[in-house]
Amino acid sequence: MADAPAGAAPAPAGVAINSGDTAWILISAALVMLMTPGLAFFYGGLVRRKNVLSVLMQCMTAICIVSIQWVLFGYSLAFGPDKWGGLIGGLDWVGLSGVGAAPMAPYVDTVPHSAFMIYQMMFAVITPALIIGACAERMKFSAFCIFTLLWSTLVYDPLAHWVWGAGGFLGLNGGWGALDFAGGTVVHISAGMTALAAVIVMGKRQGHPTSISPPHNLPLGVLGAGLLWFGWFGFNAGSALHADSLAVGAFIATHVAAAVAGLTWALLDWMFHKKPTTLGMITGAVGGLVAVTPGAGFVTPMGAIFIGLGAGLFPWLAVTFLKNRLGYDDTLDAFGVHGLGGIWGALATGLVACAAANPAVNRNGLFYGPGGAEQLMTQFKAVCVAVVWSFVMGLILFKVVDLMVGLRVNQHEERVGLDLTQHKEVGYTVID
Amino acid sequence: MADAPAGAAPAPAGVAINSGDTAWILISAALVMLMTPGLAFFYGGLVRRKNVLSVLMQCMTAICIVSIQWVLFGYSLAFGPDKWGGLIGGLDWVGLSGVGAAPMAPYVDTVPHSAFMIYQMMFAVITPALIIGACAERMKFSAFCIFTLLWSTLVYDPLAHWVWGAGGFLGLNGGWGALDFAGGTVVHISAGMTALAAVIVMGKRQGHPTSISPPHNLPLGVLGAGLLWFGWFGFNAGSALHADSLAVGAFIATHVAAAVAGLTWALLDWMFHKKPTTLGMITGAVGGLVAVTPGAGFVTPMGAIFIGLGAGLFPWLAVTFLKNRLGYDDTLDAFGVHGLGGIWGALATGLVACAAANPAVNRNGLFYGPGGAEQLMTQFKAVCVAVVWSFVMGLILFKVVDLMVGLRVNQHEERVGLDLTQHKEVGYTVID
Amino acid sequence: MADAPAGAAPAPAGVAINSGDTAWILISAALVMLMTPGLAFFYGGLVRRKNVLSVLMQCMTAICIVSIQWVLFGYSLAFGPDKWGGLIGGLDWVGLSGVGAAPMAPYVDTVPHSAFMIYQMMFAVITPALIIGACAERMKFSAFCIFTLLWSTLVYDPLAHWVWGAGGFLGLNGGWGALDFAGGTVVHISAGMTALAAVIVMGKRQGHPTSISPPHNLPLGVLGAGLLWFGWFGFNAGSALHADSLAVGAFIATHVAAAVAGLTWALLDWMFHKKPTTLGMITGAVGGLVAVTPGAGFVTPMGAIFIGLGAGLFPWLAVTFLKNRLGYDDTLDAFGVHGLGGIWGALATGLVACAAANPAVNRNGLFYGPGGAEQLMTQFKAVCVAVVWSFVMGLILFKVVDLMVGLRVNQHEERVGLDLTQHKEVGYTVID
Amino acid sequence: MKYVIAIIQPDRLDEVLRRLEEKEIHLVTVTSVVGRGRQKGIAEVYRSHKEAGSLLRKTKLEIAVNDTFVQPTIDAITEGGRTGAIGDGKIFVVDMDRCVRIRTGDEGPEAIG
Amino acid sequence: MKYVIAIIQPDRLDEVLRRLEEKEIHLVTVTSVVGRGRQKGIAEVYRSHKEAGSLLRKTKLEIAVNDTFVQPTIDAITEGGRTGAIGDGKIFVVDMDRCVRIRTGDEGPEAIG
Amino acid sequence: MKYVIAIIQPDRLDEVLRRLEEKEIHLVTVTSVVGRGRQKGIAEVYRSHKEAGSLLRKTKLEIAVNDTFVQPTIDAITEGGRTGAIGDGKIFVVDMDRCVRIRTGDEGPEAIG
Ligand SMILES: Nc1ncnc2c1ncn2[C@@H]1O[C@H](COP(=O)(O)OP(=O)(O)O)[C@@H](O)[C@H]1O
Ligand SMILES: Nc1ncnc2c1ncn2[C@@H]1O[C@H](COP(=O)(O)OP(=O)(O)O)[C@@H](O)[C@H]1O
Ligand SMILES: Nc1ncnc2c1ncn2[C@@H]1O[C@H](COP(=O)(O)OP(=O)(O)O)[C@@H](O)[C@H]1O
Repeated sequence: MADAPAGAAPAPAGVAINSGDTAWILISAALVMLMTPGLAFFYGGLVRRKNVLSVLMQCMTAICIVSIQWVLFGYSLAFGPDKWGGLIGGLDWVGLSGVGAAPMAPYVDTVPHSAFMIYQMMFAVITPALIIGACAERMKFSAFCIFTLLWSTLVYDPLAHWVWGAGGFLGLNGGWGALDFAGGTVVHISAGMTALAAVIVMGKRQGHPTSISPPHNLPLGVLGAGLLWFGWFGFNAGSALHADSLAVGAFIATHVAAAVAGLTWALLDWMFHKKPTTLGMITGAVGGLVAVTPGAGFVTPMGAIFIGLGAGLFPWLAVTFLKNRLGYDDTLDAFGVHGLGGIWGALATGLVACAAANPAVNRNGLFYGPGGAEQLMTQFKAVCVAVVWSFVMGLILFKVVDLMVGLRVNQHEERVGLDLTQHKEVGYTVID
Repeated sequence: MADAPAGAAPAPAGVAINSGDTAWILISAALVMLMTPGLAFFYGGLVRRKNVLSVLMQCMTAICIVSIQWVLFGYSLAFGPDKWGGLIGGLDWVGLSGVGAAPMAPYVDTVPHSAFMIYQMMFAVITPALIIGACAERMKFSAFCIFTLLWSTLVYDPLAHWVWGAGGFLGLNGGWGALDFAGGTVVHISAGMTALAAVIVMGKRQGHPTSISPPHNLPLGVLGAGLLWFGWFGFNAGSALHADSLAVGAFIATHVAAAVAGLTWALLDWMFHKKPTTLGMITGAVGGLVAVTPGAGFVTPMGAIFIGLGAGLFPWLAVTFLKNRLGYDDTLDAFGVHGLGGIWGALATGLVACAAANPAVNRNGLFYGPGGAEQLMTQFKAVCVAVVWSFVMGLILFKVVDLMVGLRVNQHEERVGLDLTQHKEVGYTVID
Repeated sequence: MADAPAGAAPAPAGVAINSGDTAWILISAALVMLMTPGLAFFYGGLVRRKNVLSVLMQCMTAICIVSIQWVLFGYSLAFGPDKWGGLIGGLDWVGLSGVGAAPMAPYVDTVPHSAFMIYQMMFAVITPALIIGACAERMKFSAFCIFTLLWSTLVYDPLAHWVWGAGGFLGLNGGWGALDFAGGTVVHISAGMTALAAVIVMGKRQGHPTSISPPHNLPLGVLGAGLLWFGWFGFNAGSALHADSLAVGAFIATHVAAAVAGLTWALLDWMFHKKPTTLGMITGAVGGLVAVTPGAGFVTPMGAIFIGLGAGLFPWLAVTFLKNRLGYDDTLDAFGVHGLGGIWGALATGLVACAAANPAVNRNGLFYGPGGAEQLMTQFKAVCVAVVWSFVMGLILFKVVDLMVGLRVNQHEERVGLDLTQHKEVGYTVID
Repeated sequence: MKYVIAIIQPDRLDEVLRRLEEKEIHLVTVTSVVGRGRQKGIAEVYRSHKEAGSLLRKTKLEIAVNDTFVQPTIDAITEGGRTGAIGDGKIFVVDMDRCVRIRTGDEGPEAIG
Repeated sequence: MKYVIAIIQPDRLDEVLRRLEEKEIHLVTVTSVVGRGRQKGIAEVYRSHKEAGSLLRKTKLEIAVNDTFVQPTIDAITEGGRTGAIGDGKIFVVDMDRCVRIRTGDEGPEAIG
Repeated sequence: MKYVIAIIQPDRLDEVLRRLEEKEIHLVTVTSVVGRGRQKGIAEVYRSHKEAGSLLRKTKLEIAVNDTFVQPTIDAITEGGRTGAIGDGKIFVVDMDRCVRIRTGDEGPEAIG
């Protein structure tokens, strides 16, 4: 067996591995890994009883497929030495060869390169899982598997390279200088826009919208939201890649934005539907976590509050008005929450990012005076690239997979439920 | 926007931020944050099906409201530069201005001040959430929101200042020297005593005690207990504010006390009810976690066992005899477990605290010979202050809120359930 | 009270406590602690509605009983100064006396001895809990308690000493040199083989195999699997006992093996049962986590993929063919998954361990050329010792407990369910 | 012999069972159901989507009785189940031909109790 | 008075309720049941263990109506519940002696509605 | 035509269904219920609070059959459901006027099967 030592031999003399930073990256990686099961429960609790397992299964499958893809070639495509002027990573790190114990500039300077790789893997895993929210209750499992592998390789890996990769043309490592601290563009906009493509290609569920019964197990959904919130600290604060004041700032911004957005949605429900809803609050909180992701490390707590307000408002507007107006069937609002939340967050970063929060910010956001317009424009351009890329590629890939194996289960299978027809299981026993 | 950089610019030269300690505080903050959803499931699993969401919603709402309050002014009131001789913190840190990347004596010396702030926020969040246990199944949501904001500001923040604030008159920072390592007094006694006030002001649920059906979903309750136990390591061991042997000691004491108390309750059930119950064991374990909180960093494993025994016994006695004797309706025994558990723990700390466990203890507990009586007396005085303060203020605030919007839902709403009447949702579908 | 300061006075001058490593061990200990509740849900979701609490209760009880046993004498037996040439630890550390703040060679060099003790406690806790899977739905609670205490003391503690204890005759600390990074032999083989003894001694459940209804709550099972996966990072990566590149390597191997094994099982189901099942995927993933445990710190990602493949295949074969062939009733396949998975993992370590992954490996596995055969043989011998020891001792102890109080509930109790008959509770309300 | 079916408010169950006890009617079978009736249900809202005809939780009792016990049964249920508010439910009585006790196999009126 | 019992496909419930509404039949009691019928269920598989006769989720409606309403009720259910595929279910009608409204205590045909 | 209602022990369900199969009675509707009967339930305890009359889990079968099938149905249930212990349950038979198959709309005895 010829293969690469990951986390191998002690770092070359002279390079110091910082134990505190390493502990922080590892626990952050574990937290982000937990987010995908968390997402599974968040989504699974909201679908109908007969489809709960299909959602859980798809999320767990995303973990398996993407993790293996990442080890074999995904990481190399996303973060490997740049090819073709910032378009894609090379194949030098295929099979993780050369991804070892020594830090690797420009990614990490105090932790093993392999730690950065596994931490990033968890991001690659959850992104396609987010899309499940749009396709839930009607997508064939085989189609999901093929789509996930293709999408990770052809959509996520390049985009990650553009924004975070050394030499990527969008990001801070020698690109346009778009700010995306923890993945607002790479993770949420891309997943959200592909979700929009999904609902367009797949169409509505039978009985939508009048005869779809409500969330079958909201407490399960709340559990999912709780685990997502918990894991998001690893997602955002971990992205500082050091256990330092920057990580602390990102941690604070993350929590504050989530709290504000959750409360905002609850209040909007209170005003428009007479009562604040639990589902609304957790949906808002998740929206806040999404929206603060790109700016987490660049904003002050006040900036986070501002981001949280919009993160509660815009997705709420989309779900309340836009959705009915356009009449699309985004089962779990993957587009409404992740797509719009991500776009808002990326733009808002251009408004409230400031050097006071993070000296690395060399152009303050618009609200912080001169230069802001410029940064805002950069953010806008990066958003456009991500939106177009992920939406168009999403359309194409869904079409391709549809031709290959068909995207949707047949009417009868949809009626009986995906758990039984796709997995020969049921979530809960009725008689026992 | 004029606002404060939290976790901003690198710490001033000369001040060293320790990455290991910072990683520890951040993960501890995340763990404590997870406790509130954990509490939601612990409580939510024990109520009736028709009220499960109301409990989850109130817990999530506590996170949102208190987090925002903390950022805006709560932290400043609790930990800001002392005003009026130890009574309250000043407004210097309103909006977190000045709460930055540099350590802040006497609170933290090796991690950013902002890390201490966010860590403490999670304590402020869970405390009012604990009170929900007493009001569950009958409190208006609007009343809960108002009460939570008032109580955090007028009861919790001052008490936190007295015990932990620089110059607080009860604590170690220039006060009487009462020992409260992680919040037995500030968190559990205050919540538990206010819970007692709640049951007095609100009265019983309809049908109490004969026709209240049992916990609708005990496995959910066990999940909550498990998450609480897990999060409590951040609560107690994190309170060492360094990743050092003190944190380890607190970690050990926490786990041991929980195990002993859980087993104690189970054995008491076995003796008095012929069988050991699952609910009894997890209730006992939570009681043990509560009771060890004030002493976690000051006791040996043997001391923790001693605390755990009492933590299993006293709440059990309260729930088994006192409750029926007095006939109050403390829905989820917030008073029985947190109030009494907290009082026992605070006093027991005066018995088993010892310098052998923590050199910072300058007066050993009573069991460790001379000087103990003195420390025990200090603990006793501090407990009295906390008991009176939180009980009286609780009574007053509940009355005030009752006059403002009314505390209880009407009879019909209580019959139909709070999920539907307060939130227009149901937890689980029956037909789907 | 005469007792030992755990996590006491600052480490003696000259000995440096590393905060990063300490933070990592503590969070790892918390993660491993969470695995037992996780296991409870994994198991609890798969039994019938009427027995869910009995499984949760047994798991929580294992935490309580073993934690106390560990503090009082268990730790000393397992890791105390060697007695009788590597057979058992002495009583020097009874009550944790002398288990303090200073590091302790050969176990830990940069963290407090007490941290190592509490971390190891969590391993001792989960091991007997794993056995529950074989006895579920028919074992008396009293029998479980007695058995757990006896088994931990007489089977686990000695075995842990042999493999990990200073001077233990199997391990690296002056023994045969068998590689067991995080407990494949000590934890999984021992639990799995004792599980086999259990099914032999206890016999089948009524109605097995035709009229046993399916998992009553698969989402709960998935939650358990998710928490196990999350916690396993602490289990394996924490076993590096430093936050360094070795921990990172173990972290990567753990995740990769789980992903591969989960996918493998799903694909096998797809081929043989026409559809991939959710239960199959999570079972496979757990099998992968089990199998990679002994080798986590010694293998490359490619090695982990290899281990994962076998971890999906062998337990699947056992559950699909062996089980029906032999007709035993291993309720939750504790033997099939943990026993066989553990054996495969221990042997596979002898195939793919390599110095490239960990310089501490002084004899590469078979696939890495010369010397491999030797290491493989050592692994084989160690496996044999563990298999025989835990199986035979398991048989004996079950017989003993059977004579003492009887192992099985009576037919009527089994029909009505263990929740009601052993704990006077029910998991979920039907009417409420 | 009659087969009595009653739909009541879930929170009246304990009271109704108590009253039945008093009248020596010990054997009952209870089911959790949902019902649409006069009672205006509250329209549930999920992410701003209003659920149309929300069905309300009710509890269904089934009691097989000998003819002499029909009236007492009805009385017990009405007394125990009445709150006076819309949604209290109904009692339906259908005729029953046979009744068999599985344990013993014996049949007819004596098998009912 | 008649007591109508119908077993339908769970996902036809909304449609059936709508049709009943149209025909002024507002009061219904609904239960979640499982059934074994002509419809071949899918054999579930758990860790390679095949579950034998898996019962399928169905929904049960119970409607007490006056004689004139029997046919409309049956029509509404058949129209709303029919998919044409095996598994659509059945309607059973039994005779009902008495009907009592718990809230008011009044009895007979007028108590039904 | 008759409508047979049986209350059995949950763990006897499989056996009863098997016996029914043997007697060519394939169509059944099953509901999860709780019941109060002769069988003394175990009093549940939660935080030292004893639950009063705890209802026990039972399983309810409903089978519409043509008159010739009534006895076989009863036999199958009694044979399959009997454990001899208190709690085995009861079988109730009521008369049925009409039976309609939703899928086809055809009615009467042939619609039953
Ligand atoms: N004719 C009926 N057929 C079936 N179920 C009925 C009928 N009438 C009432 N119910 C049941 O009784 C419940 C209460 O009836 P409702 O009309 O709301 O109150 P009330 O009986 O006090 O007028 C309904 O939700 C329904 O489940
Ligand atoms: N004779 C019967 N007795 C009781 N339930 C029946 C009977 N016939 C049908 N059912 C119920 O109706 C459901 C659908 O019946 P099935 O035979 O599968 O479809 P169809 O009625 O279209 O032929 C069954 O699952 C069962 O619950
Ligand atoms: N007269 C009845 N009416 C309604 N349900 C009954 C009646 N008799 C028995 N049952 C149901 O049958 C179950 C078993 O009855 P029980 O008296 O406990 O045992 P057995 O029938 O063996 O005497 C009860 O729990 C109840 O659900």
